[in-house]
Amino acid sequence: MLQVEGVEAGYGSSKVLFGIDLELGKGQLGAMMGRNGMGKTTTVRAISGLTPASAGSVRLAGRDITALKPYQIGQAGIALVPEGRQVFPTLTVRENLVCTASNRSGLGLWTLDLVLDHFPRLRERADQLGNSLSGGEQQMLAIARALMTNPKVLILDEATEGLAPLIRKGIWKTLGALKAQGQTTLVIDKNLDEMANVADHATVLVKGRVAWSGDMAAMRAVPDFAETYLGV
Amino acid sequence: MSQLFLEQLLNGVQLGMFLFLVSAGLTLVFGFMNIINLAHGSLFMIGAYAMALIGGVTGSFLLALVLSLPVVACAAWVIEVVIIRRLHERDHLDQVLATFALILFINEGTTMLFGRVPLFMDVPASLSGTVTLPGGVTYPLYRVAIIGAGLAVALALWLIIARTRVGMQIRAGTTNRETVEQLGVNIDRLNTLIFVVGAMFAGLAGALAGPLTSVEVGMGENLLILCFVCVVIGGIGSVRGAMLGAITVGVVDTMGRAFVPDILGRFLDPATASGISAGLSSMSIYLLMVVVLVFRPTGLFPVARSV
Amino acid sequence: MRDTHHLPFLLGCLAALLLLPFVLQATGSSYLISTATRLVVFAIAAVSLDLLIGYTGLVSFGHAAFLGVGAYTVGILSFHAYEDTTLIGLPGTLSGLVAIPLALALSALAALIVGALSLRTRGVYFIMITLSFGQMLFFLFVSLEQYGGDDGMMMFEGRNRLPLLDLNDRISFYYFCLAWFVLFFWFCTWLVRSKFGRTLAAIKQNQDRLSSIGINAYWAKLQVFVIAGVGAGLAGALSANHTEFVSPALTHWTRSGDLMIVVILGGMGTLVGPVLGTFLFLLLEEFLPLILRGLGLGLLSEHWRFVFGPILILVVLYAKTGLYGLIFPRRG
Amino acid sequence: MLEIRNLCKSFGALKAADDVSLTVERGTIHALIGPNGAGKTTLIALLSGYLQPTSGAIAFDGRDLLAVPTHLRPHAGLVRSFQITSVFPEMTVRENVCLVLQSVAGQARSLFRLAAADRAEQEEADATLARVGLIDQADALTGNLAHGQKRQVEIAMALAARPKLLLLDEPTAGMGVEESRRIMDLLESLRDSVTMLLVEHDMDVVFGLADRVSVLVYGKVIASDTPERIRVNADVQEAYLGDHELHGEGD
Amino acid sequence: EVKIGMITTLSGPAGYLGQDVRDGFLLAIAEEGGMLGGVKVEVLVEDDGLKPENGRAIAERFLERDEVEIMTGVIFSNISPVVAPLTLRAGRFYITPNSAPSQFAGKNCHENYFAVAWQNDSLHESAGLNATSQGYGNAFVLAPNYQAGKDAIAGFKRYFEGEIVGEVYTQLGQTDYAAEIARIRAAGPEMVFQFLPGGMGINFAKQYDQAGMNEEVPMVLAAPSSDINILRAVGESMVGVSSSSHWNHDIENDANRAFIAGFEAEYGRSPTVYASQGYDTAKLIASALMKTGGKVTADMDGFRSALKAADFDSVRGAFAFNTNNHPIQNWYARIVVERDGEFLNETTGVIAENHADAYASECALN
Ligand SMILES: Nc1ncnc2c1ncn2[C@@H]1O[C@H](COP(=O)(O)OP(=O)(O)OP(=O)(O)O)[C@@H](O)[C@H]1O
Ligand SMILES: Nc1ncnc2c1ncn2[C@@H]1O[C@H](COP(=O)(O)OP(=O)(O)OP(=O)(O)O)[C@@H](O)[C@H]1O
Ligand SMILES: [Mg+2]
Ligand SMILES: [Mg+2]
Repeated sequence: MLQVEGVEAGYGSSKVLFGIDLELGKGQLGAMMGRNGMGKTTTVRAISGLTPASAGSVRLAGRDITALKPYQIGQAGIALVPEGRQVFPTLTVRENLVCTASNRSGLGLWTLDLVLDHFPRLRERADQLGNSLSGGEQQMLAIARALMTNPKVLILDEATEGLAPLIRKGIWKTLGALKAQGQTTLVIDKNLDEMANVADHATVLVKGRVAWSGDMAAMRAVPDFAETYLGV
Repeated sequence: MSQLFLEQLLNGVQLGMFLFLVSAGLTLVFGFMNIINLAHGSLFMIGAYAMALIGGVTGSFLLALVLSLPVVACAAWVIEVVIIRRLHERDHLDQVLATFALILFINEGTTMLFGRVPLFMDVPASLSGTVTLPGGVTYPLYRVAIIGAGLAVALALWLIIARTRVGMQIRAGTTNRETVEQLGVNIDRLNTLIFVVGAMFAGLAGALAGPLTSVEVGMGENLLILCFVCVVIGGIGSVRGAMLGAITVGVVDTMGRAFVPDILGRFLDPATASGISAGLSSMSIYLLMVVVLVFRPTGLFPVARSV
Repeated sequence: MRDTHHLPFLLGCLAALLLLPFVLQATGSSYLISTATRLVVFAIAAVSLDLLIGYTGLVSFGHAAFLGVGAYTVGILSFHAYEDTTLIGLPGTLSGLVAIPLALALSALAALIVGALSLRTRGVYFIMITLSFGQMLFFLFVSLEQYGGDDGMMMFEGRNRLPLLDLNDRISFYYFCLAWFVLFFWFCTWLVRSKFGRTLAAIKQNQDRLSSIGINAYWAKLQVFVIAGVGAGLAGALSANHTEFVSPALTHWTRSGDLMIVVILGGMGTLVGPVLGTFLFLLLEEFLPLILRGLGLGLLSEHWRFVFGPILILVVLYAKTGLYGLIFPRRG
Repeated sequence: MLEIRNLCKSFGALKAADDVSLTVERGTIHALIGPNGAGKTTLIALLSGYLQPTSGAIAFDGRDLLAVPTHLRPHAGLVRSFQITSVFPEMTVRENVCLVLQSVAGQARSLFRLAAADRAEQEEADATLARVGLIDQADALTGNLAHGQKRQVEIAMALAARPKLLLLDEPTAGMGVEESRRIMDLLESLRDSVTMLLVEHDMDVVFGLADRVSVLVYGKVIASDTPERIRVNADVQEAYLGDHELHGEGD
Repeated sequence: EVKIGMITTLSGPAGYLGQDVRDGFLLAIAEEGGMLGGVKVEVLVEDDGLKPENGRAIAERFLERDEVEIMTGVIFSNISPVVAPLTLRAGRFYITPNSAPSQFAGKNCHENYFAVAWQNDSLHESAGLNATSQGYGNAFVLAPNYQAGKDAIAGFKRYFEGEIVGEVYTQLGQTDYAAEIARIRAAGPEMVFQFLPGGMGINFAKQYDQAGMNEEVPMVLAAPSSDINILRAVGESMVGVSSSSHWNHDIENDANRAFIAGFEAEYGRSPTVYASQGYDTAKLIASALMKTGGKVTADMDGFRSALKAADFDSVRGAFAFNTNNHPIQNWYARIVVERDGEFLNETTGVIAENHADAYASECALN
């Protein structure tokens, strides 16, 4: 579904990514890990066109999307839950959700009602402005907003940050359920254990390069995986 | 006295509606796109010139009205694509400078093309004359028509902003441009669209203002400040705010001009009274704005914003 | 705080400004000294505005008001000295030792009052409330019939008197203004590099965060607002002396607009920028028609704004930090 | 150290703080947990003066905190960090910290001292940055940092204010495992000198550090106890932890 | 060759005033093929943009670099107090084709300062005379709240013998006059005098007519409020409005006929009163140059007395300078009529013969 090959990118004159490879089959859930500042966010920004790649290519369902504009990539079916939530502060919760709603996967899985069922807290807050939500509520909103576009590929950048354990578990469960329905997903998160339960394979970034990648079984087989790659 | 009072109140409301008509486009572009467009007044002027020129050739008010809107739209489209679009991600102040420069350019260009002499434009026969309103006040029909146009524009504006996803996307784009884009919205195209629509509102106001005011170069600039006052007093980013702000300004201004001299005249000698009240009435709108903002720092009908 | 590192450039400019009268005299164009004086005076006002716009993020659209306060102080004192009358029991004076300090004090007071009320608001609301104050002052001056209303008043007795220095001499007056300019510029350079300057930068970047680290943004803003007001008042006092004429036009919103334009044009948040902006703006305004005529474009010479507008637009579009950015492209 | 009595705050019909009473003892780390939207950040905003309570009283160090203006609270020793990163993006990391230091020293409006000339201040800033592990980014523009690094700046700024009571709103959110660990160690080392009210969703951090844990649900404190007892409290499990947390991840 | 500096206002809505003054002036020169009074002249024209500082800068440049001997062209009364003193101090001649504020007519009059058009107040004094002679017993007066507006009303009142039932100062740049019109209707005066220059006057006249007031309360205006451009912009609504002027296109004399024909041929439009002032100014200079044989500053006394003699055929007919170097001239009553779809002012009579301004007695010249 998503193929990233040799992507390089950076900000201004400083280069951050030095050739990232990543492949995500349809219905797979990939995990991306790495310490702070290693380039995870930059990678997903490159994929979604916000920080255009200076080399390499990104393909979505076979189509080369490297040079497309961010909105074209969005329309092509990649939805991002950005780091730091970025809810629309002056829109109500409902407006946040319907504002960019779409049916890009063609399956039309997610409707407003369904999303609100999933996050009952948002239903309670439906007419409140985005910026008056609590941190965790904003996070839910950002996830829900991405789901409302019915994306082909869903990317979550630290989407469980600031969520209560119970909700966090709910999110992982949802991701598992989505996977079961065939949703392709890329997750960045620091909760190794929870991620390991649902992910098909993982990629570890160190200083803008892929330091390790493989499936979960392989990961468990690496002795001291966390210590080696995540610096614990 | 009471009939005069009613008439003056009506005048105030009518002025308010006229100001709203001129402010409508400004609200859209400024309140929702967050773009400070000083050249709004120039678009207003283009509308009036197009109307007067086309009206002069065709002799038909309606035809001129219908034809002048596309003229303004074209001008706005060019301005957006060539200049404004590149300034979305820049500081507000860059927009100020660029649109200020645009004013110079458009005004001077208009002078070169059409001279410095004001153009003629008359009220169409069907809207000329006066009507007698319930209560016995006789009122120019054209002014009644302006009120109607103001209401229609308010409705259109409200529909665009509150009822369409486009409105939401624009509001979202002003605060989190990257995020809306990533969610698949072509924000550039949307901005062009809104800018053009806003300009058409300005053009419409200009076209309708022609029979009431002098059609001349720079006719929009005086109004521009007044419109910013209306939009800001009402609270930026809401149609209701702009409307109420405009009516407040219209009524305060009119009532000040209408009655303050008489009231002062009871305490002071006439010459002093007319001098002071004239000074006061020139300041009244600004005084109003200061008072409103000191007590309500985000206008009368604030829309919550991110902090 | 980028613009503090080109000492050679600044010294070069200073030397040029110091030598200017001699060069102009030598080339027989000493009438231009007056233009140069005007530039220097206007630059003081522009730099002071930049403290607000560029360094603190406070977009004041009423800055010309303080220009007016300074100018009217000088003008009114001179008026009463000429008429030999008094104002609330006080005589007028031509003495620069009285008039200029008083102009500074009154503009500080005006800025204190306007600032205290305006700084309750933010963003666009701040723009508009300062505009309102400016306009109110404008209409106040317009209604001062005794002082010529909107026609303004002449200073019949010429410029202020100072011991040892004859301000009515064009060259002395130029150096007098230049001295003030250099002093003020130096002061601002110091200010923006001081700890207070850092607080201002913080206000510009993230005002809401300040109280949580123990800073009262309101007082800091008021402080800089008053300082900037005094700068504009100084420019006003000098400008009144320069034209020997004072009128409400000095405080009209279009004048505040001009100030804002030169700051943006030159490059906000740099002190050199507004000075460059002033020079370009005023010189183009004065000489563009001549240049165009010289190029044989008679029609455009009369309609020089038709050319001026696009020049400004090009600068905005292609020089991200104004003229300053063109001259000193960012490293890295 | 801090005593909150019957504090209420409503937003319209919503009660974000509903009769909250809470005591934070001097020298302890007091954790505050609760589901999203429970009112934790609101409570911190009330303490730091960003919001005014509808009713109730707060005593800090024996004096009435509500009478102290927001910007003076840090000077009194009460300092907060932000859940949603709030830094000065166009300043370097070091300058962010220096800004706090100059404020604490009462020099925020000083025209007489050049910012760049104060060596002592910069050394102190560097020391603070070293403690949070960000010294190698001291000269980077804060806006250009990765998310987790900004979170570290946030902590450094709070520490630089030399707090007596530190209000930490999800300090480790967004940080990687190692960075979290470092911050935990840092907070641990400060335990003796600084009292802390810690809001966290990371149970490793909470149970690893806290002396006492209070649980806030829908604006109400439903439990306030030692970590061990909270961990097994049935209400807390249901409302917040979820059953699986019973066995904990921290062990 | 004599250099003449012309500082005038060409930009902004008021730009047409400067444009007409300039064109009238240049027409006179063109008629002589680049000469005035047989002397070759060079005219430097610059736009002051209505800013006093610009006026000053241009004046200094003209006086010093170009060494102009005669300064002219200023339209507005906030530019002349800057340009005139500079010019006079430099020992050159200041000849104003338009703006003539009272200070230079009275106490601060100067031997080298000449006003060709009028003293500002006279415009409105003549309107007062006009209203009185038409037999109106009371009037409602209206002007913007600024100096020229106040002067206008003072001037009107000086010669109006009826009662003033309402005196209103409006905002500068006002667009909507509904409130004022309602007040006028409520006050029920016999006539209205308004001095609302430029666009303001157009706005007022349009709205006044739309409110159906033209039939109820007639307007009596000063010349600037009824010039040909305003008639064109307002149209039909102006028909029947009376005004007073020192010049009109239908004043019968050779000079005027030649001027109008020449102007229309040269520029393809009808001249305004401002154009006539520019033309007269040039003709005045021509007469003086002719006498001194092109000497200006070289023969200060000679040129001055030649100017003062005003030995030229003014397009407005009889013309002489008073002791204060301001005109003594006739004022005519006019009324707006429609002729073949064009709107014109038609002269109906003389209001005041050899009218002089009110300040001459304060002037120490003789
Ligand atoms: N706008 C920017 N300008 C310049 N450098 C940047 C910018 N954003 C990020 N960087 C740098 O790029 C590097 C990678 O950042 P990135 O945000 O991709 O890291 P990350 O892996 O997502 O970290 P985190 O876990 O903290 O979110 C960091 O060193 C950061 O300092
Ligand atoms: N200004 C406001 N207007 C209306 N409601 C608000 C406002 N601020 C907060 N709320 C609501 O108050 C509740 C408490 O919010 P708060 O931010 O304190 O939660 P929290 O406990 O910090 O949650 P989280 O763990 O998700 O950060 C939330 O439901 C939020 O939507
Ligand atoms: Mg990241
Ligand atoms: Mg929170």
